[in-house]
This record gives sequence, C-alpha cells and structure tokens, in this order.
Amino acid sequence: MENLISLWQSTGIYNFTAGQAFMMLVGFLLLFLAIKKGFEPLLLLPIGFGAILSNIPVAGIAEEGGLLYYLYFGIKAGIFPLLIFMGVGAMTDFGPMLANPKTLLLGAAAQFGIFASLIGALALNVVPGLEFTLKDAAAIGIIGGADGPTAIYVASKLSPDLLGAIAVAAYSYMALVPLIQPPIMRALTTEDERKIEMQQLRVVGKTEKIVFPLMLLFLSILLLPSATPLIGMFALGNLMNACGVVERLSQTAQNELINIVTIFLGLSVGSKLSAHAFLQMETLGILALGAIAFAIGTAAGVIMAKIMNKFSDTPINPLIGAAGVSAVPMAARVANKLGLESNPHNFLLMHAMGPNVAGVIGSAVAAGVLLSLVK
Amino acid sequence: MENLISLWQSTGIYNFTAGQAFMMLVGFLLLFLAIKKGFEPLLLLPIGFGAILSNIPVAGIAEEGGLLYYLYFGIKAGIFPLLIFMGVGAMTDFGPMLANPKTLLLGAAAQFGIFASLIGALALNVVPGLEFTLKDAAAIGIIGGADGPTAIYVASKLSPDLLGAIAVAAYSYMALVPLIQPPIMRALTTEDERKIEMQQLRVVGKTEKIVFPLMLLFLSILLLPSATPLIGMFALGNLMNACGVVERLSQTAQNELINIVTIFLGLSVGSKLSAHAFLQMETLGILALGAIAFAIGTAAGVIMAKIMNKFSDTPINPLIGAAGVSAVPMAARVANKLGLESNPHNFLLMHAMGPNVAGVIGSAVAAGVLLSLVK
Amino acid sequence: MENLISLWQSTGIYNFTAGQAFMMLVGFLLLFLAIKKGFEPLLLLPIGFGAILSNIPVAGIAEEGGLLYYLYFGIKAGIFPLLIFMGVGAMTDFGPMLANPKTLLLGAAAQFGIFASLIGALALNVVPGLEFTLKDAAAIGIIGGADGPTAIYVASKLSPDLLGAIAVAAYSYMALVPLIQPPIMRALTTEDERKIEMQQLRVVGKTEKIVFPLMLLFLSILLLPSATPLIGMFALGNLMNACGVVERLSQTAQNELINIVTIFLGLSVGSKLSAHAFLQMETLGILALGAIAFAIGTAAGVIMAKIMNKFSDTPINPLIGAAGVSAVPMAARVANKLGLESNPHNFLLMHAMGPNVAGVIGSAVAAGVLLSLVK
Amino acid sequence: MFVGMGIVFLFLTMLVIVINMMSSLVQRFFPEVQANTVNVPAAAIGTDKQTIAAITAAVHQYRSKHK
Amino acid sequence: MFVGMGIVFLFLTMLVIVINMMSSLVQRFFPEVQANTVNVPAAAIGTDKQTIAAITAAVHQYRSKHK
Amino acid sequence: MFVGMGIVFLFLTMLVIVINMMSSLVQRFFPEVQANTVNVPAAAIGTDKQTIAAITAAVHQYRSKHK
Ligand code: NA
Ligand code: NA
Ligand code: NA
Repeated sequence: MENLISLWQSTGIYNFTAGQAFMMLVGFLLLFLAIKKGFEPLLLLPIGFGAILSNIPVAGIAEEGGLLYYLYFGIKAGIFPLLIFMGVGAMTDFGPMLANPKTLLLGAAAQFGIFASLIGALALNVVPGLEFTLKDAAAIGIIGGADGPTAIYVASKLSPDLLGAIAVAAYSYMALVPLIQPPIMRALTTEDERKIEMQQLRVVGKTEKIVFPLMLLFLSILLLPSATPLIGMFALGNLMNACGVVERLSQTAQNELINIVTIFLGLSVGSKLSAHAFLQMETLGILALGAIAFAIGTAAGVIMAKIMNKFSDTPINPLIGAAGVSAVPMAARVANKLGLESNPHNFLLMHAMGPNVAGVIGSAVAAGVLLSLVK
Repeated sequence: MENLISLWQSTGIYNFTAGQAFMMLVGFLLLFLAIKKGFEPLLLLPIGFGAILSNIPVAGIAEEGGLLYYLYFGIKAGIFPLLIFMGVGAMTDFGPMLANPKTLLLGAAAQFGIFASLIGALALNVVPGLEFTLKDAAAIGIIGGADGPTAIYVASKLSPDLLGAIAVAAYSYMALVPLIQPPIMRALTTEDERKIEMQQLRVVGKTEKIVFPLMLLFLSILLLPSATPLIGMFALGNLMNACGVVERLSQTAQNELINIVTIFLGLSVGSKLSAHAFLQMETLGILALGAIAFAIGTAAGVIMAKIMNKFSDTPINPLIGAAGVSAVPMAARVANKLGLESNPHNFLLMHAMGPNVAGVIGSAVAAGVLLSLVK
Repeated sequence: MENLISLWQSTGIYNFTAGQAFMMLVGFLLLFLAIKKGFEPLLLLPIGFGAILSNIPVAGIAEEGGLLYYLYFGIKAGIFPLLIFMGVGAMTDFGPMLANPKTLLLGAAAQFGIFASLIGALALNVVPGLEFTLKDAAAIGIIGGADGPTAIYVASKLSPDLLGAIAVAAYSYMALVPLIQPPIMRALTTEDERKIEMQQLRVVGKTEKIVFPLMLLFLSILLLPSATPLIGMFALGNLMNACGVVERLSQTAQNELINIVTIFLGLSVGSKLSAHAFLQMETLGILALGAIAFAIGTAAGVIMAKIMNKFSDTPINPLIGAAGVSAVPMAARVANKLGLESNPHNFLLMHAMGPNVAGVIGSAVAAGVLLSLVK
Repeated sequence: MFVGMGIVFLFLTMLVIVINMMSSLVQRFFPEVQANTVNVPAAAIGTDKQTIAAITAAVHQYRSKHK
Repeated sequence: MFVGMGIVFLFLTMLVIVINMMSSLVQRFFPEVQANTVNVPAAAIGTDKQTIAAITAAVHQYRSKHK
Repeated sequence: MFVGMGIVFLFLTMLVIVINMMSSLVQRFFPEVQANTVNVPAAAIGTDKQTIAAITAAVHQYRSKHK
C-alpha cells in the first residue's frame, strides 16, 4: 500500500505544476506550427520537443545529469551556433551579391530593426513589471537580424535567461516573413516602383568567390574583432565551398554536421523554455519587440532601396530592399513574388539574393557591435 | 643494457596479467561471433574491440587520459544510449501496431521475463559467492527486455560495474533469438494454432503516425516520468520520421549520427569488460539469468497470444506473441518463419511487427518502472 | 566622444601586435598553398584558417571560452588523431602488402628519417638560441614518419608547444613529396634498376585481410603497448572495412566522421600557431629537420630496396623503397611515375602500395617507441 | 515485484485504449486519401516513368557531387 | 545607440568599396574562362550524355553500396 | 637511439614472419573462391545488366529520398 502511494507520488500527474503544463502546451504549439504550418520545422520541431522534455516533472532531463543539461553546454560555449553558421556559410552563394555589391547597403539598412528594438526594449522599462537590462535589450534587438544562429549566439552571451524566448521569436518571425513583409512592402512602394525590372547580373568568377570570404574576414578583423567568431566561421564554410579543393569537408559541413548540430541546438534551446523563465511579462515584450524589429527592418530596407534607386544609374526595384533582413531565402522569395504580381516578367529572385545574403553579414556585424559595446 | 631491461619491462608480455589475457580472449570471441557468426555485428564488433583495447597492459586506453576513458563519459551521462534510441525511433514504423493496437498487450506480456529474472537474481543470492543488490538485480532483469540501448541505459544508471556483462548478454541473446525462441514457441503451440492466418492489416494514415509518438510521450509523462528520457528520445526520432517535414534531420539521426554513436558506444561498453569486473561468479549468474529472461519473455508472449486468441473476434496466431520480446526485427522474422513452416501461405511478418515494436515500448516502460522503484 | 575612443580601442587595428600580424600571414600562406597549390588541402585549409582565427586580437577565439579552446581539447586528449587514424584504417587496403610481405621492411627502413632527425634535433642544441629537450626532439623526429595523425598524436603528448609547427611541417612536406623524393631516388638508382619490372601480385583473400589487423594489433600488444592506441584504432578501422559485416560503420568512419574530425582537428592545430610559440628559432630548426627527415627516410627506403633486390629471388625495383615513408598514396604515385619514365611498361603503383601502407605501420611503431622511451 | 509487471500492463493497456480512441477520431475528422498513392506506383506505373525517375535522380545526384 | 547602426553602415560601405576594388583587380589580372561551361551542360548537352552520366553515377553508387 | 630503429625493424620483421605464416595457414585451411567474381562483372557483364542495376539503384534511392 505504501508502495502504491510512493508510486502515485512519482507520477507526472501528482507532480505537475501549472507552469510546466503551460510550457508543454507552448511546446506542442511549436510542434504544431512546425509540422502543420511548416514554420521553420528544422528548428522549431526540436525546440518544441525540447520544451516538452525539459518541463517533464520528476524526470529532470534538463537538470544536472540529464541529456539536455549536457547538450546545453554546446550553446553555453557558443559551439553549436558557430558550427551551424559554418554550415550556412558553406551553403551560401555570394555570386549575386558580388555581381551587384551596392546591395550590401540594403543588408545594412535592414539591420535598423535591431537597434530600434534595442531602444524599444529599454523604453519598455517604463511599463511596470518589465525590467530589461542593457544586455537583455541588446539580446532582444538581435531578433531583428532575422538570423537564427546569430540570435542564439548573442543571447547565449548576453542574456541566457531570455534565450528560449528570443530563439522562438526569431525563428517564428522568420517563418512569418511571407505574412509580415508584403503589407509593409506594398505600403511603401508604388505600383510603378514594383514593376521596375533590373539588369541581368554578370556571372561572378570562382576567384572572386574565393577571395571574398577572406576579405570579409579581414575587414572584420581590422574593424570589429568581436564579430569574428561569427563571421570567421561563416567565412570558413563559405571558403570551403568556394575553393573547390575540400569538397568532402564542405559537403559534411552543410549536411551531416549541420544536421547533427541542429538537432542538438534545437533540443538545448527548447530546454531554456522553462516556466520560470518564459512565463514572465518580459516574454510578451520580447514577442512584441521582435515583430516590431522585423517590420522596421523591412521598412528600412525598402526605403533604402528607394533612395538608392533615385541615385543609381541602373534601376533598383525597391522590393528587394525587404530581402535585406536576411531570413534566407524566404525574404528573397517574397520580394520575387510581389515583383511578379505587378509585372509577370519581373523575376527579382536573383537580385533579391544579394541583399538577402548581405543581411546575414549585416546582422553578424550588428551582433559584433552589440557584443563589443554591451558588456 | 639497463635500457634494454627497461624496454623489456615496458612490453606487454612482461606486464600481462592472467585476467587481462582472459578478457582479450573474450574480446576475440565477441569479434568471432560478430564477424563469422553474424551475431549483432554492429554492436558486438566494437564491444569486442573495446574489450581488447581496454585490457592492454601499460597502455591505459581505458584509464584516465585514454580514449576509452573519455568516450565512456557518453555512457555515464546517458547520452549515447539515448541518441541511439532516437535513431531507432526514426527507423521504426508503428503502422502495423497502430493497425492492430491490441498487439501492444503482447509487448507487455513479453516483459514478464524482466521481472522474473529480477526476482531470480535476488534468489540467486542464496548461492554462496553471489551477491546481487536490488540495483544489480534490476539491471540484470532488463536484459530480458531484449533491447540493447535500454539495457545499457538502465545498467549505466543502476549498476555500472555490471554494464559490460549485461550489454554483452543482451546483444548476444538478441543474436541468438533464432535459436532460443523456436523450441519454446513450438512447445507452447499446437500445429493448428501455428496455422492460423490473420486478417490483413488496414493501412495506417500519416496523421495517426504523427499523433502516436506524441500520445505515447504524453501518457508516459503523466504516468511514468522516469521512462521519459528513453521514451522521449524514441518519440522524437519517430516523430521526425513520421512528420515528413524534417527529412534531413531524420535521415541523419538514423544514419550518420547513429553510426558514429554506435562506434563510440560499443567501444565504451567494451571498456567495461575488465577482468576485475567480468571475471566474477556474478557474470555467470548474469548470463544464466539473461537466457532465462529471454525464455520466460518468449513464453509469456506466446501464452498471452493464446489467451487473446480465445477472446478475440479476429484470429490471432500465438506465434506472434514471441515477437513481443522486441529484438527488432529478428523476433518478428522468427515468428514469420515458424508460421510458414506450418502453413506455406501464412505470412505473419507484418502481424508480428506490431508486438515487436510494442516490445520496445514495453521494455522502455519496464525500464522506467525499475528506475523509479529501485533507487 | 569617449564612446568613440573606446570603440577605436576595441578595433583590431588598435590592438594588433606584430607577431599576430605575422602569424596571420602564415595562415594566409597556408590557405594559398592549400587552395592554389593543392598542398594537402583537407588539412592545410583548416589549419591555415585556424591560425588566422586564433591570432585575431581581442576576439580570444583560442582562449578560454572561445571555440578553438574547446575544440583543442580533442587534440589534448588524443581523441581527434585517433579517430582520424580509425578512418584512415578503414580506407586502407592491405592487399598489396599482404601479397608481398617483405615490403614491410621497406616501410621499416624509411623510418630511419625519424631517428636521424631526432638525433639531429639534439645536435642542434649546440646552435645558440636553440634549445630542444629530448621530448621536443622526439616530437620533431616523428615528422619524418610522413604521417599526419601520428605526428599530431605524438607531438600532443610530448611537446604540445611545438604542435603547430610540427603539424604544418609534416603536412607541407607530405604535399612536397613529388618534389623532394625524385632527385634522391634518381641519385641513388641506376637507369637499369629503375627499369626493373616486378612480378604481378597474387590476389589476397578476404580471410587474410580480416586476420591481418588483429594480428598486427596482437603483435603490438605483446611487444609495444605504447603504440596500441594508434595501431589499435587503425586496426579497428581496417577490420570494420575488411570484415564486411559492419559496412555502415565503416562507411561513416571513412566519410562523415573523418570529415567532421578533420575540420575540428585542423582548426585546433591552427590554434597552436601563435606568435609566441611559432616565431622562435626553433621553428626554423623544425622546418629544416623535417626536410632532412623526409630526405633521409626516402634514401633509407631506396637503399634498403636495393639491398633486398640483391638477395631476393624475385626482382624488386628500388624505386618502391621510397614509398616506405608513407605519405599515402602520394609516395606510391611518385614511385610509379619514375618507373614509367624509365620503362613505359613498368607499372609500379600496386607494388609501391605495399611499402606505402607498411610505412604507416612503421611510423606508428616508431611513435610507440618514442612514447615509451621518452617520458 | 509483481507491481512492476502490473504497471507495464496498465500502461500498455491504457495505450491500447487511447490508440483506439485516437485512430477513430483521426479517421473520422482527418480522413486521408490513403498512402496507396504513395506505395503503389512502384509496381503499377509503367517502366518509362520509372526510368525517367531513375535518370532524374541519378543525374541530380551526379551533378550535386561533381559540380 | 545610433553609433551601432553607424558602424554597421560604415562596415558594409567599406565592404562595398573593397569588393569593387577586388572585383576589378581580379577581372583584370585573373580573368576566367567563365562558369558558363559549368552551368550550361545541364540544358545544352544531348540526352545521351546525360543518360550515360546518370548510369555511370548510379552504377558507381550501386557498387559502392553492394560490394 | 639506434635502439629505436632496431625495435622498428625487429617489429616489422616479426610482422613479415607472422604474415607469411598466417597467409600459408589461411590459404591451406580456408581457401577462397577468389575475389575475381567480385571485381570482374564491371567489365565483363553486358550493358543490359549494368543498366538494370543502375536503374534499380537509382529508383531505390529516388524512393527512399522522396517517400
Ligand atoms: Na539580418
Ligand atoms: Na522488449
Ligand atoms: Na611512415
């Protein structure tokens, strides 16, 4: 009998707290979004599952000695996001950007969302119950970079407690790019602007593609060493792919290695979705600021493209400015879709890939700025 | 001259102990069984090799600073068996079980071997020279689960000293399923029973396959949180495969990741095959109890199937009960083979896959019970 | 304003030391050699990149908490070189060597370079400014083994400070084999000797290929336990491939696993290319001794082959002796090329593969001798 | 220790029940145009389509490896 | 915090400048016989070559898996 | 340090001896119907079989990726 009571006391039903139950619902919601809605499933499925596992009472999967506790070390040490960034680098083709380098400025403009939401987070401190330190605000701002590994890397360094909410916001909004961006893009452009066709891009040679990642790394070493872990691993992956002499390493970096690390990273991020850290007013603030950051970044990119179109000798369709937020390749596809709507012969995809990959560099640079100024 | 003496004193010949030599023979025996007899070679080859490496005098490969010492951490922390379980989950198709859910009861019955051998281990304490604690007994019992990663996970938590012997027993008997099971199955069934043809299974849809792993996890959270590390990782792998939206993660989990971890796990298990831990009376007890557990599990499965056949409105061939021990897919094939012997038109394979995968769940549940009650 | 000054003080330009700048140049030089000259790109590209990353001021990528700091643990613990050795073992076909076992003696002779340069390193201590301990000398000597993972393993155990220079020297000279070896081979052989055609090799059966790695390991256990970590992992990989029953493990060991570890190993080796350790007179000594070791090893192999040709009943072309330094398969190809120059019908490739793989065993044995005598 | 075996049975019996509930719910509310379409073509569709699929796959793979 | 945005712009503007310099240097001193040759064959070369490539790749893979 | 070189030679010489013993033992007691059968078909078997193998492999792979 005593045995049965002790058994009953070891069940999940007996030990559940309301917070854990709620966080499991959050986990199930993420799984639903990943599987049924196709929201960034590669990340949100493991994150959602990690949220469920880490909120199981008694089991202690995210506590010392549990699997997620050990996996989380890969985030705490910055290893997982950097390895993913290496793989992303290996998958990235800088050709369209090198063919039209001024699109880099669009990738810069779109980072405006990062700094706007940073200031927004600090401003939110006037709301009672919200308390963001400068570090928190910087970590929240990086959501506007629309780049998952960068957001996780920065959050793990500056504000590990908010990591779960920040990562979820970043990936969710990346998945929502096809819903968030079009209204903003339409509001800021005229039909005539959306119809603008752009000149075909020149073919970029292999040598330029090999030199570029090294040049990018070199510039970042000179000006912004705090960005070099991110930019360095990105450049390494990109160089491995571009140079053509280490094909097997490049293939492994962009397939098996990134897959393994993605599973581990997702689960560990999910393990930060604990009731104690997530069920705070702060989380609502983060979700709101993240959406604002995306919107501002999109707007800044489009406006910058309009300005550039004024002064450029070759036409620039303002729609491609929205791709500067990164969210590769979703944002570029959105730009392409809106272009086709206004002009069925207007294929903007390759033109939008320039600002799109520039946005990845832009947010890594912004991450470096934050890591260097905020500490 | 002194130099030569010191050299001679550093050779293996000079430093060999009888125990090390014997354990190397055990290692060679495992290699022989793996390579020539085809006994679970994926595990027994690395285990056998690990046994040899860890018993080399002077080299200290399994001692602090040696490779196997570091790899063993993956077992001590439970990481390796859980990752393997994730991969196994990704490889498992629950279709046949979902089409005929009552076969789950066969997977439950076959776990009887676990508890029988647990009690057997405690009873063996009357034999002088044998001394099994309750933890040891539970770890030994899990051999009857016929599931490698589960056995290793439980043994690493409850009785790390016996880990080597338990893992070897578990995998060896899994390889011996085609020898151990048929006589028991024949003894407990009549020719007519073996001839029973079963109704064709309905096709199970994708939605059910997606919902099932989540439901399984949820039930285990409510009732048996101590089983959730095992069942959770299994469900994660299964969900990744079933949902279809993270195909690249699922492929990596069931190929490269599980292969890498299998090599590491095998070597580390082998490193626990030290003379000091293995050359004990206890090991003979473990081997004997393991065989008994398999036999009892098989018998319980068959008897349960006979009972169900009595009360079921659709016919159930008692042979498929034996598949409930798990040992996927070997035990299902054995059932199929015996069915064909009695009736050349009787293809039981898919029907036996139901209890077979149910047996995996059954032993994970039993593992949770043991981890929760015995501590 | 103060903000701007602090920003300026956080740039790389402000913080660069001359040493760091120079080491980055070394890193770029390695990248250039890897990409443009095709010098062992799989290793030299990550090593060169690691050198750049670890010499970035402020960023601290190779200091505590940085990525390369964590990755380096895999070298310090000996894990990475041993896993690579396992993969190399899985890729190695011992058929040609087993068909003509006396070519093993060529693999032995070529290790003469190791011991010659060890003594050379000790002799160099008379030069003011150079100070090599016995451990340093042994670690330098192993460059002559022409085997990357062996050199890294030995250097990490005996002389971690020199690891960067030793690894760079080893891989560079391996890449230079087609330049270093031919003049020595021509000088030591007559035109008639180079024309010698060798008898076709018998086909070696599967059983012999399975037994061989075990026999090799066993001999090494008996005589030289200190070599068993290297030889053991090599034998494990080779056995996995030869036995044919664990194909998926073998494939993973020689593809994804070795690729992942190669990236990590290269980066971590590069992190040892710090100004403080590399910009020493010792490095020049190491580079000089490495070249000498290769030259002496080549010469010893050729001379041994000439001697054997005298006493053998079947003809032996002295050119294949040069392949005994290992540097698989480059050295064997060089022997083949020189043979074809003198006699267009003289295909030495398979004959040279015997001493070539024997050279790998030879240097692992030599490594065991060094690790056992020097401590 | 029969309590242990009891829990295993209890757990799997409950699983049987919830699976049955789940399956009937899913089949009523989310019926699928079944997996047939996925499994059949192997045998049913003519060789031409298979050959094309084969060549497509092979060409695709060939390129992705040798680009 | 506008200094942050300023640095991002400064950095990427400098990157534009050095890319332009780099591209013109590379195109002048290391002109390439262009990637066309790499990208075109997919569409341009006749089916026969593709089929051969497909079969070669498939045979190769088949063997490497079933040896 | 000539002792080091001595050990290397000693070790590899012993290896030569045991290999020779092993090979003759294996060839006497475990003779094999040789690897020929494994290596030849590439060249010897007609194109038809190769094509079939190719298509089988490709179809198999295509399905396993697109199921
Ligand atoms: Na961005
Ligand atoms: Na079982
Ligand atoms: Na060598």
